[in-house]
Amino acid sequence: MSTKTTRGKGKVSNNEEYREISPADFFYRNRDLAGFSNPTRSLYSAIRELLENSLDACELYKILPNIHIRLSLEGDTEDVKDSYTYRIRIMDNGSGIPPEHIPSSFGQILFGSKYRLRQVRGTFGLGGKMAILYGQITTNTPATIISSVGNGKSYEFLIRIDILKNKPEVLNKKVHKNKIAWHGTIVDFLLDGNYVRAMPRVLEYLRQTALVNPYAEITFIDPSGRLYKFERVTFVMPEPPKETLPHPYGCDVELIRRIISASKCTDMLTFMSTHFHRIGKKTAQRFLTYAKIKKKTNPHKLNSSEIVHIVQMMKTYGDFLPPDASCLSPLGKDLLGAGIKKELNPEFIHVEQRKPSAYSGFPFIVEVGIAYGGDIPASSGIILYRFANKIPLIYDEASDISRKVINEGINWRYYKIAPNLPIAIISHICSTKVPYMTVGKEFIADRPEIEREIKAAIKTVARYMRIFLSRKNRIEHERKRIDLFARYLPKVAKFSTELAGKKKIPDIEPLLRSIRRYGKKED
Amino acid sequence: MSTKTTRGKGKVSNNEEYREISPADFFYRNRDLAGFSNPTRSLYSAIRELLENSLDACELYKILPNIHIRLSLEGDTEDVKDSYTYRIRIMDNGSGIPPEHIPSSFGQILFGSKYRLRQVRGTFGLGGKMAILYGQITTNTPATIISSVGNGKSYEFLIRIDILKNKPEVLNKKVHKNKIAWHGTIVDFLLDGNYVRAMPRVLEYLRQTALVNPYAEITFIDPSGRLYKFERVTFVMPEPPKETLPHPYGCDVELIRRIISASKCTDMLTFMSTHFHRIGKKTAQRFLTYAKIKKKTNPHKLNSSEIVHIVQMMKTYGDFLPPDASCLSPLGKDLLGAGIKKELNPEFIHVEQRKPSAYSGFPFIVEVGIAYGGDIPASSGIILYRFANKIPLIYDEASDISRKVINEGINWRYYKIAPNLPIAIISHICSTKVPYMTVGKEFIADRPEIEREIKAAIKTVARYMRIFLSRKNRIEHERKRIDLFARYLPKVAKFSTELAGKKKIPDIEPLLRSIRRYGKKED
Amino acid sequence: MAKKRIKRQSSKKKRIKRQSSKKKRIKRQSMKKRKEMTLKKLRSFGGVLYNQLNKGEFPWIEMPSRSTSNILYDDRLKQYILGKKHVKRSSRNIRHIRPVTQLVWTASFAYTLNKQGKTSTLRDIFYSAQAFDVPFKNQQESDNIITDLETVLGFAREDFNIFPEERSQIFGDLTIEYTVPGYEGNSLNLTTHPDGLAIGPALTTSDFKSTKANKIIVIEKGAMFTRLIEEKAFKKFKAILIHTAGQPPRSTRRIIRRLNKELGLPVYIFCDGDPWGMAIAITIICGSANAAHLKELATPEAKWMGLYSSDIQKYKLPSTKLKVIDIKRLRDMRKDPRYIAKPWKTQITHFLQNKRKCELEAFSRYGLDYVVKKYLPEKLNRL
Amino acid sequence: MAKKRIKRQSSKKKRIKRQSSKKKRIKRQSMKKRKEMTLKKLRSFGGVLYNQLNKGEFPWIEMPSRSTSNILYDDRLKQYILGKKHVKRSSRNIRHIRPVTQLVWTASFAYTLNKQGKTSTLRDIFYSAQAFDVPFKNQQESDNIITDLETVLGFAREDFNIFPEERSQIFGDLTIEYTVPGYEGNSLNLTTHPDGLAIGPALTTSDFKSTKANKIIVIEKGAMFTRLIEEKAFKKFKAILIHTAGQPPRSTRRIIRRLNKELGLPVYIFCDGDPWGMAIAITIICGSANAAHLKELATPEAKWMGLYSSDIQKYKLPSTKLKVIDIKRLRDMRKDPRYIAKPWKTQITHFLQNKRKCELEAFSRYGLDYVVKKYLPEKLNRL
Repeated sequence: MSTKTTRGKGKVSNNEEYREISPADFFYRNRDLAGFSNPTRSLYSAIRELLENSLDACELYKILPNIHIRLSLEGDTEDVKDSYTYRIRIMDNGSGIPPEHIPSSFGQILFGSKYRLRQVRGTFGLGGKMAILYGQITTNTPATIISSVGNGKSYEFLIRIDILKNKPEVLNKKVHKNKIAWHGTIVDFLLDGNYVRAMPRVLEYLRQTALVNPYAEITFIDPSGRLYKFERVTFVMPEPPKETLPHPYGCDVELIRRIISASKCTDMLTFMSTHFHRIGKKTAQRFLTYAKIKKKTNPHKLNSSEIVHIVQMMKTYGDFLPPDASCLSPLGKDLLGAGIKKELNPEFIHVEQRKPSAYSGFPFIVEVGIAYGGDIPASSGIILYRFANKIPLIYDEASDISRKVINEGINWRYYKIAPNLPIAIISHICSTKVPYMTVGKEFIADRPEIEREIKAAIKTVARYMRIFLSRKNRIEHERKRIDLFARYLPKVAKFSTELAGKKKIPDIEPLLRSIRRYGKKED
Repeated sequence: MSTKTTRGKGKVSNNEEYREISPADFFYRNRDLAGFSNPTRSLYSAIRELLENSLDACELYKILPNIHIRLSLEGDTEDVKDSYTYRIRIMDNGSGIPPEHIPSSFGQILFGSKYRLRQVRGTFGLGGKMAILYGQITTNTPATIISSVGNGKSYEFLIRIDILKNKPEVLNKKVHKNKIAWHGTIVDFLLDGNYVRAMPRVLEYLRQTALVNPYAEITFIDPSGRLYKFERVTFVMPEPPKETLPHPYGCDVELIRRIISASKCTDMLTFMSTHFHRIGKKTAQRFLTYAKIKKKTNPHKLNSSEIVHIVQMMKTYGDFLPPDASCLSPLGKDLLGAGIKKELNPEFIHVEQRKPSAYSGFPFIVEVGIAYGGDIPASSGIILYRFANKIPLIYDEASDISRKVINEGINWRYYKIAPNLPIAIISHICSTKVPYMTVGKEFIADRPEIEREIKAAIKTVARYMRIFLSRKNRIEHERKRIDLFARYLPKVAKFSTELAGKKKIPDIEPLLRSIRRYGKKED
Repeated sequence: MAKKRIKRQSSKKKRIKRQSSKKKRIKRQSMKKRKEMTLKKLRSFGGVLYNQLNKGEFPWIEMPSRSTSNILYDDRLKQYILGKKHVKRSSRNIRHIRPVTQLVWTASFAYTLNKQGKTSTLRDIFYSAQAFDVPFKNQQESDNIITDLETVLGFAREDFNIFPEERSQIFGDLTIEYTVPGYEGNSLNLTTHPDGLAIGPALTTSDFKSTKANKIIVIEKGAMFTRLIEEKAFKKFKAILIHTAGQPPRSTRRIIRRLNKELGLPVYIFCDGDPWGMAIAITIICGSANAAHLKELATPEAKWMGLYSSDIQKYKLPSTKLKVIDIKRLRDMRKDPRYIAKPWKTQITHFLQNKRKCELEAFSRYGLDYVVKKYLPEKLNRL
Repeated sequence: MAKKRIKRQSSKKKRIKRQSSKKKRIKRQSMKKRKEMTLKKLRSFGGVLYNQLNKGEFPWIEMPSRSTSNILYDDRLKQYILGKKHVKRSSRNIRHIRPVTQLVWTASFAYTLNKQGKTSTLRDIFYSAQAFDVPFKNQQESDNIITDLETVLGFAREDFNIFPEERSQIFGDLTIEYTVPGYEGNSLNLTTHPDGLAIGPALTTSDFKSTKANKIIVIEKGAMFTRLIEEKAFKKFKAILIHTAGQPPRSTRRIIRRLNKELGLPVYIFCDGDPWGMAIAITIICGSANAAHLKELATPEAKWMGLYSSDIQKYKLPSTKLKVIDIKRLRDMRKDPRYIAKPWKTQITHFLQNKRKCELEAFSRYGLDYVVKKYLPEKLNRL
């Protein structure tokens, strides 16, 4: 350990090297932030991110998803190693991507169609590219993308990512004829990973994905050639999510500035009623009065402190309508129920969808199902399946808001639900912005607004469970009741006859008959 | 719910809007990933990130840090609100920043001096800019940066971040004379937050920072004007961390490609022995033989599969020297001990530094201290203070590797450490790359190599704790022992005399004397 | 050998003779008469149910409620009694059909027992029921039905020849005459066996003939009972000694009452110096809430002799700290109407201040005869 | 003698006369002689320590080790005994100074007790020690020191007049003669009190004079004991009945052994049909590991009469399922050398197959006299 230190003043020879790095470079260096930390986890994340992109690509256009995933081993497999090289190929029947956007959509980080206010699975627009980037840095091979929007042609690109520049390099491009008007996208590339270790999580992920996407057909062929097929249960699909305007509660100064600079409005009244969610002329007028802003003010001439003032007023004004959930695409009671039935085969099921609600200006809807019996095992707690925007959340259940509500927020005895009953709860949150705690999309933060909705939903389904359980008990009860009288009344007659020293035992048949007739009213 | 869905083939009208967003825009949209989710947390994160930057700026040049932080309320404070506007001002005596780099260093995301292989606090080069960005979007005001490298001038910039372009906008620039040759940086800007709620965490963070940076002097003036001063305990500083070359175990294809393209070497032997950590001529030669690559091969002419081959060989070759930790800057036993003494005032303390080790090619050093008594409260478990690269980790202790080792990896009974003793363990991990699980730098992943080192370190300090505790007990014991004989031996004499029917009680004084002399050897 | 025996026996003879001269008058109560009344009651209970059935009614029973709210403390009787609230158990009610059946069976079983002059334990009842297909879930249930029968008929289970397991013992100069089959008319003096005699069905149903004792000392612990026999305390204090073995069974409480009433002897109760010892004493004196439906168990004239909390201090007895549960019990006692008079009230306060408790065996600290030579004389003198 | 008694208890006279004609020869062992030996042993123990001290040595004691590894099963004696391993306790050792002091004190206390002809309970010892400033931490510690004293001297604590609390009772045609002070030479026939007589210090130290019985029946449960008295089983089977109240105290085991050895009467043990009942029977027959240091507690000739697992099936007795702990106990028994012979081995296997257990009270199912009329005659016939 040295003892000399610079303490005083004087020139410091700053020999630091300052530089800019590209987003691709940043995520290349810190890929564990996005779930690509080791061969096992990276393989799981790659499959997951690609599948979610494919589902989004179908759903936004109301196409019943048919998705095929194939994972196959490449090269030697003799040695026992930490990781092997696999070829992953995923094909969907989604909307396809216009040819001019294909290279960037797969070869440029922070490029895509996902940066809009609507409910999609991928929130960060990162995952698919991270999978390809990870394949490239582990195998140094390019990726093949084939896509068509369903017109006469399909396009095939061979690309690699220039990480330093964050740009796609197109190594080859082909145009194929597409007579059958196929639409969709195929992604095909090599990556290192360890399927043997990743398998349980991959399969659980696919199983639960099928549960909340019962209108999707997903096939998966694993490296040993085994086929897993998750069949479509329904042809009904929820409405595709729509894009929405920002709600005033969720606005900050930067957003207002952006809206102003893109706006063609020249007065505040028009401006307010054009660019915000749930603000019409009337609300705009009332708000401007509240905020003491003149209707005629030109938004383009607002100065800094005026913009700050507007944002503050937006947060404190109490009379905006809450966000409208028309932009959301929940599963709905029937679809969620169908999914649960298919996966858990329960004896009883009840699903509830809450009315839309909002946090920080983002609308959300909570759907909760409860199921009893069937394939659900009896366990000491309640089994929980968590979903957000139709993707299953597998990891870190203990930190999740739904688990917290189940364990701490509900008095289960009130619902006559004892431990060790075969009960599962399925919770689904959909929102234009799900408040994940990590880029890995593993668990949901405990926002009070969301907690309140989940609790209300669980209480409702628990009530139905109580009704089911008590009806189940009642039938059993009535049978036992009649048996009881038939067994004991003759004995009362016998013993009291003996005790009284009489000979003839009284006739109790009329009494027993009356029990059968009026019994139910007696208890 | 709609029932019509597109199932067949045919053109899909893909009306998606594809776009690129800047890194600043990405983190603006997803700021909760970096710890800026709500007013309380954001204020805490801002203070933390700025302080860590300041400490880095001093330490890299072996300057004893003097850091002043002032937080003051701006504007009205009458209403009870979720958040208030504060002015934050932080001044350090670090190296300062050359004027040409000042705007980008504070106004451009993914720009900076941190993207190098060496031990620094900030790992992602994001935090300081996120604080300024958060201030800007909540208050719409620019930030003031004043900096000097200690020559005759200091530079003052008024900047704001153009988020869409991820570029700094310089609104004003001044050059001041700096006769006293002051060096350092001042950052001053407004942001919304809630100090009342953030206070406990802010203070705990500062206290623990002082513990592992005992050579730093940190003052903090809170919005009520209260001064918290964390005094310097020592003038000894650890050696500044040095930059290091990549270790072959940690290389991937992308990295090799980058090194090749920047390299002037024309043969593989020179190439290998120039650009990698712990590879000299001999090791390079042996490795090339192992990998079946000719020495004379020109690295610039390697094709894709040859590069992949080299990476695979690097991972499987067993004879590279482990990473050298000269690039690391641990605290050392004395400094860590001084910090613990100052903060916990313990009755006993022992600190261990492990030898350098490595995971995935990144060197790391584990330092662990154990302390007993003093200000440490007796609690049912062992109190843990966690640090990584000299920053305290406050949140998510339950998920952290050190807590896991303490709770599951150590048989405390073997060390005679029972529950409810006033014991604290301090763990410090330093590395050129700390494997954080989140951008928020809250907890460390359970890499087996790190787990092994922490366990070994804790076992060592626990052994010293056992020695201390048993010595403490032994003194007490010896006193009790002599008392015991003095009490009971006369009784043995009395009762046996009575029982035997004798009159005269035997003289036991010689026996009691012998106990005092030879006693210790007897037990 | 025979000769020797004669000599020895003759020495005993004199002692007995000497005792006889001072024998007390005994207010004799015929056990036989009581038995007859019991049988009559049982028969008429059967008759009531039989008539209900014959009228086409679901058989029902009415009896005083034993719920907490109906258990009242009778300040005049100095014991718990049942209030006026009654409960009806109808076999029409799904919850009552089983207990009503069990109650009738228990009555008919008790009738048979008495007819045959046999006794039965509570556990026997539990098992016997199985043969008649009126099984009890557990012994708690059968015990409870027996209490119901007591409440309905106003007789104690001992009257039906149903006894708990014996634990209590007696020793002292009392001559009894058995009424049990095979021993009818036999007499026995209770000093005969110095280890003590079990208080079982035979003793409980015997008539008291004569005694030379002038008091009863009731002792919680076996060690103290043996000590007092060994130290000849029964002679010194002219006392009949009764060992309750903790909380006394009801048959023992009845014997104590009978000794007090029939022989007119004062009763002194000697227990551990803690709230549980006090509870034993008060149960003997005032009865318990559990047996509020029965009148002939309490001995209101009996006196609590110790250990007082103040004795622990005065005699410097080895003591241990009161536990939380002890303190809780003492606090509850302050609300209990049975403890409002002296010395209870003062001692409860003393316990709570002194915070120590003490067992009877603690007297051993000062030698085995200390309790007889010092404590008992002083205490009896003061009471 | 006969004459005098006739006057007092004329009805009893005839019965005793009838009995007398068939009275057995008794191998009498003088209790007095035994007392003297005990006192001598205690004195010489004090002498040993005294001499050690006089020689300037730290007093020490050597005795057979009671550690598990030194407890051996003697196949010839059919009981547990201690092996050859000895332990030394030296007062020089910090861990032994306290126990050695306590041991000497206990010996001197026992000596005083015996000299004065008094008895003491285990708990009394615990308290008495306090006056001498050799306090025990708890009663477990004082009990353990008393066992040490037994081991050192080879006498049982009852020989030192230290008794546990009494629980066991006896009933039957046996005439005893007391040796306790105040009763020396008094005789008593044990049919005198039909509730049973406590087996306490007085009975334990009495001499056996005469009996007309030809067997001993040892019974685990009080209810069955009362039942057998009531049903005149003692007459029908000519049996002395002993009620152990669960696992018998050692004084009771000694009485059983003495009855067997001195009167030459066969002993039959009648327990619940479960592993715990079997454990009671085997303890009476072979002794327990805990008392391996004492020889005169076991009665190897005694026979286990029931309940067998096969009886539960054969007599269709109400039974309950074996619990996990029962099964564990049975499995442990298979490794215990005391259980290798018939009927133990067969019954253990039967229990494990049948998986049911049964209490003695279960006989009540078939009426109160079933056990006397049916089970006992059949069983005694077969043994």
